[in-house]
Amino acid sequence: MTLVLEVRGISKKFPGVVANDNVDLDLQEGEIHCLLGENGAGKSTLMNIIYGLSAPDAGEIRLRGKPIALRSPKDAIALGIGMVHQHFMLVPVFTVTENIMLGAEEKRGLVLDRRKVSARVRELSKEYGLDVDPDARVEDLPVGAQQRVEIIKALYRNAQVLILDEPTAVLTPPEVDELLIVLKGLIKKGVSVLFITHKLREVLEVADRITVMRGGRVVASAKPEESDERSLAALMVGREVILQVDKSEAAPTHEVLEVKDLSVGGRHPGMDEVRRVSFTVRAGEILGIAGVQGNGQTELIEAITGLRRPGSGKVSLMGRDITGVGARTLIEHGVSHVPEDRHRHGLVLSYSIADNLVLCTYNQPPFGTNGVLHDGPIDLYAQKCVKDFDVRTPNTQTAASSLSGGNQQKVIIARELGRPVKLLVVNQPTRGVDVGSIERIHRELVATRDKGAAVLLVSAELDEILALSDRIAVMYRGEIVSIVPAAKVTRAELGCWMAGSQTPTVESAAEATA
Amino acid sequence: MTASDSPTSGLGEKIRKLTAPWKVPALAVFTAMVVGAILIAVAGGDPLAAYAGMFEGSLGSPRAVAETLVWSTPYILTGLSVALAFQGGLFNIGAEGQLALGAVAAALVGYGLPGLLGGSVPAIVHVPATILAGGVAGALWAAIPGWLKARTGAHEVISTIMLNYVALNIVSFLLNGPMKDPAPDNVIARTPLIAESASLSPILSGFRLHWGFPLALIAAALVAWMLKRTTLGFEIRTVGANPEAARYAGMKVGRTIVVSMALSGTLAGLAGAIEVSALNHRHQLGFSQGYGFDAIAIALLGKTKPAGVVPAALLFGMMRSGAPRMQFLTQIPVDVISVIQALILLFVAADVMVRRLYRLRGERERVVITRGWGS
Amino acid sequence: MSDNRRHFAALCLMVAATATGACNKSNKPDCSSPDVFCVGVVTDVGKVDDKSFNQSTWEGVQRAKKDLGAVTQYIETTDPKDYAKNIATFAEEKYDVVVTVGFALGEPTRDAAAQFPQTHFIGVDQFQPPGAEKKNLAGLVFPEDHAGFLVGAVAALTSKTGKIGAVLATDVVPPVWRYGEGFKAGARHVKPDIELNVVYHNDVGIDKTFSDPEWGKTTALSMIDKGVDVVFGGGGKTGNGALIGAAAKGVYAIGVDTDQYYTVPEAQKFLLTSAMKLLDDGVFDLLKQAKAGSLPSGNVVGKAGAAPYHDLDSQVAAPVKAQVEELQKGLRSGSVKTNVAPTKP
Amino acid sequence: MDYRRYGFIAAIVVVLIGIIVKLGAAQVSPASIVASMIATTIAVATPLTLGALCGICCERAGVVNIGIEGMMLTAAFFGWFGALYISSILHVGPMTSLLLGVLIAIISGALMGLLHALLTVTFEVDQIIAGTVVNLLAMGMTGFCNRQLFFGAGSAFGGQIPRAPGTLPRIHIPILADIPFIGGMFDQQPIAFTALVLVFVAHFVLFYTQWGLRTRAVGEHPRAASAAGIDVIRVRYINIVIGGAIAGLGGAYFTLESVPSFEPLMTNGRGFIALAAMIFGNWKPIGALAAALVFGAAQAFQINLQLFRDVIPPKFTFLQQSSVVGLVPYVLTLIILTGVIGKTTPPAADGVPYDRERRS
Repeated sequence: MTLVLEVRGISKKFPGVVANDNVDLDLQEGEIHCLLGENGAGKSTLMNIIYGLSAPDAGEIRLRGKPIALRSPKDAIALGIGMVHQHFMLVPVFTVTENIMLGAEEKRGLVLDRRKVSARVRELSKEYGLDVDPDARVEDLPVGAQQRVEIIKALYRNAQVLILDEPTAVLTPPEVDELLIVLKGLIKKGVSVLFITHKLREVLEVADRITVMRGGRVVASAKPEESDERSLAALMVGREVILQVDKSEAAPTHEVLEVKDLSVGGRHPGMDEVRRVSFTVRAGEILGIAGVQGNGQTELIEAITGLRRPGSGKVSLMGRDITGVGARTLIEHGVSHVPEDRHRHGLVLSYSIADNLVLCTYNQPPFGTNGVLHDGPIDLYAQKCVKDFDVRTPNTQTAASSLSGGNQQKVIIARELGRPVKLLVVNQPTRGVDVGSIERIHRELVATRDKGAAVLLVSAELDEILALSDRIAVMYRGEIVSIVPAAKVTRAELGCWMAGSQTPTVESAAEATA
Repeated sequence: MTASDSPTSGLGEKIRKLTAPWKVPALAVFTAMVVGAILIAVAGGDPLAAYAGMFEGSLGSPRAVAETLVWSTPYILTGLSVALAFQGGLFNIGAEGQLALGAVAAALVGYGLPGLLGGSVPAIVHVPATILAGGVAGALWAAIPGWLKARTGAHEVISTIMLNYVALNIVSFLLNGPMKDPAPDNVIARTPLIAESASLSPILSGFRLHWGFPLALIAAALVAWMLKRTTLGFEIRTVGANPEAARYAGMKVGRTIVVSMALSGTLAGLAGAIEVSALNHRHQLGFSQGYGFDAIAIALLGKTKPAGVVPAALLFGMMRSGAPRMQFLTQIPVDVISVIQALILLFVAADVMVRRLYRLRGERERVVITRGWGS
Repeated sequence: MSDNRRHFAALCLMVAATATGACNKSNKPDCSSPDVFCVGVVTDVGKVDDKSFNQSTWEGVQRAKKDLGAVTQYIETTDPKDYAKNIATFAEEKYDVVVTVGFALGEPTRDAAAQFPQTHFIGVDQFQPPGAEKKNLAGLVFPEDHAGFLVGAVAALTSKTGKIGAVLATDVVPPVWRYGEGFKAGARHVKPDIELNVVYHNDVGIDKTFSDPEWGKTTALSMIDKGVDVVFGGGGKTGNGALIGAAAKGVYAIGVDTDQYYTVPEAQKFLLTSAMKLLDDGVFDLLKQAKAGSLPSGNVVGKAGAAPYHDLDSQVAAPVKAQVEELQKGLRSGSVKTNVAPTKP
Repeated sequence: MDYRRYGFIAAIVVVLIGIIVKLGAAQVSPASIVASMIATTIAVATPLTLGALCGICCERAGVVNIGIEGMMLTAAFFGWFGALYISSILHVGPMTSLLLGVLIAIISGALMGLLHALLTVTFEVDQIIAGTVVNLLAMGMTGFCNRQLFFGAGSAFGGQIPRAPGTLPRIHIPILADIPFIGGMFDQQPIAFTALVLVFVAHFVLFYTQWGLRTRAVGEHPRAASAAGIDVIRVRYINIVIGGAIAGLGGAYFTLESVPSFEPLMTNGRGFIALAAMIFGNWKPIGALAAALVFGAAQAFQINLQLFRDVIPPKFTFLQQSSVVGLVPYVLTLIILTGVIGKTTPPAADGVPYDRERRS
């Protein structure tokens, strides 16, 4: 086998972070090489460097033995390097053809030759089994199809090296399987693939070789046949990981949240994002909602927490109808919400930790009386929270932006648990968070349950759902296809439901609680 | 010049810490003056004499100082108006129109109220009523783009620009028609003189400096206090920094946007009202023009904080008030002041230029208020 | 760090230099001395290069500099609230005469005349209402209505379509209004059935009213499309635009204020005449009297009239010329009246 | 979706012209009224169209430009000064001087565009602030230069008022220009014609060529464009500079085509109306032209109302005040912004500074 790509001694610093520290990596012709690492391990930075999107501070990249200098993706594309980004690099208002030809346009005279390109797209799509309609507008396509567009885009440019950055995060399990088949087809035709992920299962299934990164460095190389999930996880995190959360049997009592026939509208009229969903959550239990991202979970949560007006149906809290009630009122009635995207929704990054901690309660005594803020009580409270939740920070006046992801998340959890909680709604609580903080956050969620609150947990990580939930509901295309006690379900069953591939066994809420 | 590489002496450290954030604005002003000096020299003038004239004209005598403060008063208020909106994440280009309508409303109450109430009105009632009328008019006018943004997402930059012209046309219509001074010898598009009882008096007789200046300073203090110490200010700043997080935290984002714009408009309206009540005693076409854009420069030079806006407004007031004397002494066209002010805005906004020029270290500060048009 | 120090030192130096500069006043003329005749001009928000009344005034003052050895300076007002301050700047520097330009400065000038009784003032285009005259203030006014009357008559007599038009900057500034009213009166005087089209440009902000030639041109073109074949353009650049529009369409144009044969060369071929007021002469004459210590007070009426026909002299019929001359005599003697009030009622 | 908007626009224009035709029927023939109003409409619309095209160039590449006014003003001044200098000091013929003046105007507009690009693309200054800088600088600089170069003994012309080389000549397209009612469209000056042609060129470039595809990609999703190998910075720079050049041509209209003189601040807010036309036209060249024509028609309407003032019913005389009709462009744009007449969609990345090295 010949070496296609060699990465030697790459370093890259961002203000305050060393993203890549003397990284070495190589890729052989016709192999799938998996790059494994936690969030923030420096994988994406390395890929952006290989693709010419950012310039390394030091180090060298060689292609087929020759050193290459990449000033921009243009150079990388010219050299046969293609990349499928984690966040798709597609122009939503353009058609598939336009997106694919962008930067490598075919022209007839001065005019763009769309017909020629779309014919080539059809060819490619047939050749590699990548089904797309060249004339569709990208914004109208589901994510799976968008990803196929991205792959065709790289193939259209004759990519010999294909980099895939976390390609499976947005896919259902069957779509993942499909993707893996496509990749195996690609390597047979001589394409070399760099596959970036933090999902151990996929790595073991598809990789020819594995490289593990941690804290900006390459910490290990492995072969899939000699590894298992446990050993890879340990390499990734740097210590033995307890995959199990310590928790006792749930002792649920009264009903706290009841959702009945709830539908929530979305971007397209007539296409509800959430469709006739019903379930209950009781005090003292954790209901986990599993499902691939983008199946209506976020909309469901926003409808429950007063951020989005439901189309129809009813939401009750402690027996009181709260359908369409605003967020402020719900907060005052004991609803806490840890949102999915902490930078956009959870925090004001330019604010101090103290200000972020009172973001919901600034207008209540002792923080604010008669419209006037009181710094003393706010700061005292902040110091207590920082201590109780082990937020690692120099002081409470530090800006939230300078904290690590895990500590930022702890600030949000501290804020949401710092007031009397009847219902805690958490969405992707541990995304992009280091393992130490994950453990801490998981303990807090269980403790909240044990204090008698109802907890609604949404996560795309099946492991997290399995580890924390007392009951599990699976969402697929806006519907809840199944609600089961956590103890009675296997990972495989959940995977099937998440893909919508098996006849759903919907149990009524009463049945599940029985 | 960071703290780490200099020996720590208590006081020096403190001073450095206090002055550090103002280094870029100060150097921006300095650089703009230098470029202005080069321009004057190229045009065949004597830059030193020109600046000396400006200095003399703005601070050279008690009267000059008083006149500078007179000029600074509307600058402080409009600067605060823009700065307050900035704090709320809004770009209010409409101070010009809000000021004009504030001035018209103040004039209307100033000359019309006695007739409406059928007799004279005591100054203790009439003066506040006149000034408040201006504030209310500005508030209502500015609330429109706020409401449009909250309701339809229409970007406030474009709607305030449009509303500026709408306001100026309305004012022109009113001053040429319904509100025109009916005095027999009047031909100018202007309102009647306001009643004596509606006039804000000078602080010292013989000088034009009026109580509007301390009012503007009080307004600055109030805005600073409101932003920093009240729940409303907290909401405005939160919506400004991250509207989504504010929404998730249960704040009413739309309402806060309308309130921010209304408060911003109030300040601009007050500027117009004070010009009418304390200085011109009427409104006339051509009065108080061009404050809207200057206010943007002032707000940015003052780092969108009230404590910064006041000195920035004083500086702009000095330039404008010193300009006639500069021209008197050197015959340099007063447009050079506009050039210098534009350059100040340029160097404050593109602080990278200043930092590179003076090799200042430290993180660049991004002044990005508007992200995207949206509509 | 040392770099910063150096820049800081440079800054200090600059400030110091500016400060010392401020104390250095030696190069200023000594206006308080009786031997030095100082004349200061305060303009309206227009500029001294406006090619209109501000500039004409300044030219008169410049003539005083040449012929009378006067020291001359100007200050351009940028905001109406500075009127009084700018006038006071000259008065406090002991200038002998302060010339203020434009109707809008009327009140501030009267106030300043009361405040600085030692200084003489000339208010250009400022009518002094009876009873409000000041001893040391001469209001220089012109019978614009006479000039307008004459050119109105010329227009009406030369029009073939029976439709004439006036594109005027504004009806709120008395001199411009008087031109317009005089124009109408003159036209009707010679041809009672003439069709008159008079359009004013009272736009946002009085300063723009006079400086919108594009509007002037567009409006003139619309008029011409309607059949107008003589266009009177009045009011700074806005009026000039109308002249250019008329010339472009090949119809007669009539200028205003000065003999616009010289100021709008583009319209020369079609410029019939101009309604003139001899502003620079008027200012110069008053300055001469002021230097001699005999500045009159109250209203001083300057000269106004119609400019020569220049290139079109041969096109104007002899009877028309004769009739206009008759009217001019009549206006002077008072036997012909324009019936135009000094200001718009 | 655009048809609804264009229909609305056409309706306004027809109604405005119709009212005047009805009013003036007694005095003037409909054909000459329509022809006259069309001529006025096109003349007024010319700088608005060019300004709006400038805005479209910039904003389609993702850079908001509220500095159109300043770009036009600068170009108006320097084009004027250049033409005067060339004809009166260098003694070049009037036609050549005028054309060179137009060239100078285009270059000075492009230079202001370069300043805007430098501020927004390289220094990542807030784009609204950068536009404000362009405007304020233009106002100050043109005022200052106008004084220094034209007035007083030390000026470029030694204190004399130089004789202007006139304006660009009218081009009369045979046959077409003689069609009744609409012939006026084909009897225009060169910049007006160029503006019309540029609208269709811009439409073609934007939607049918490689450059247009790349420009739109940069304005919609610069990171995607960058990932496709497009140099975002370069595309933005070139578009803004071209936009500035087009605004420069619009500036030349004021001093070299409309009237042979320069006034301080003579663009009189038309750059902002152009901005409104761009939005009204939904960031499309043809839409912007349509919007500019509406605004032009509104002004033609007001001027004609003044001419027919004796026949206007007394109730409506207020309409002849320019301040009433002057509201039209702004109020229409505000209505458009509220989304009542079709949705307005700006480029998605419009106004967002592009940071190449931003993480994720």
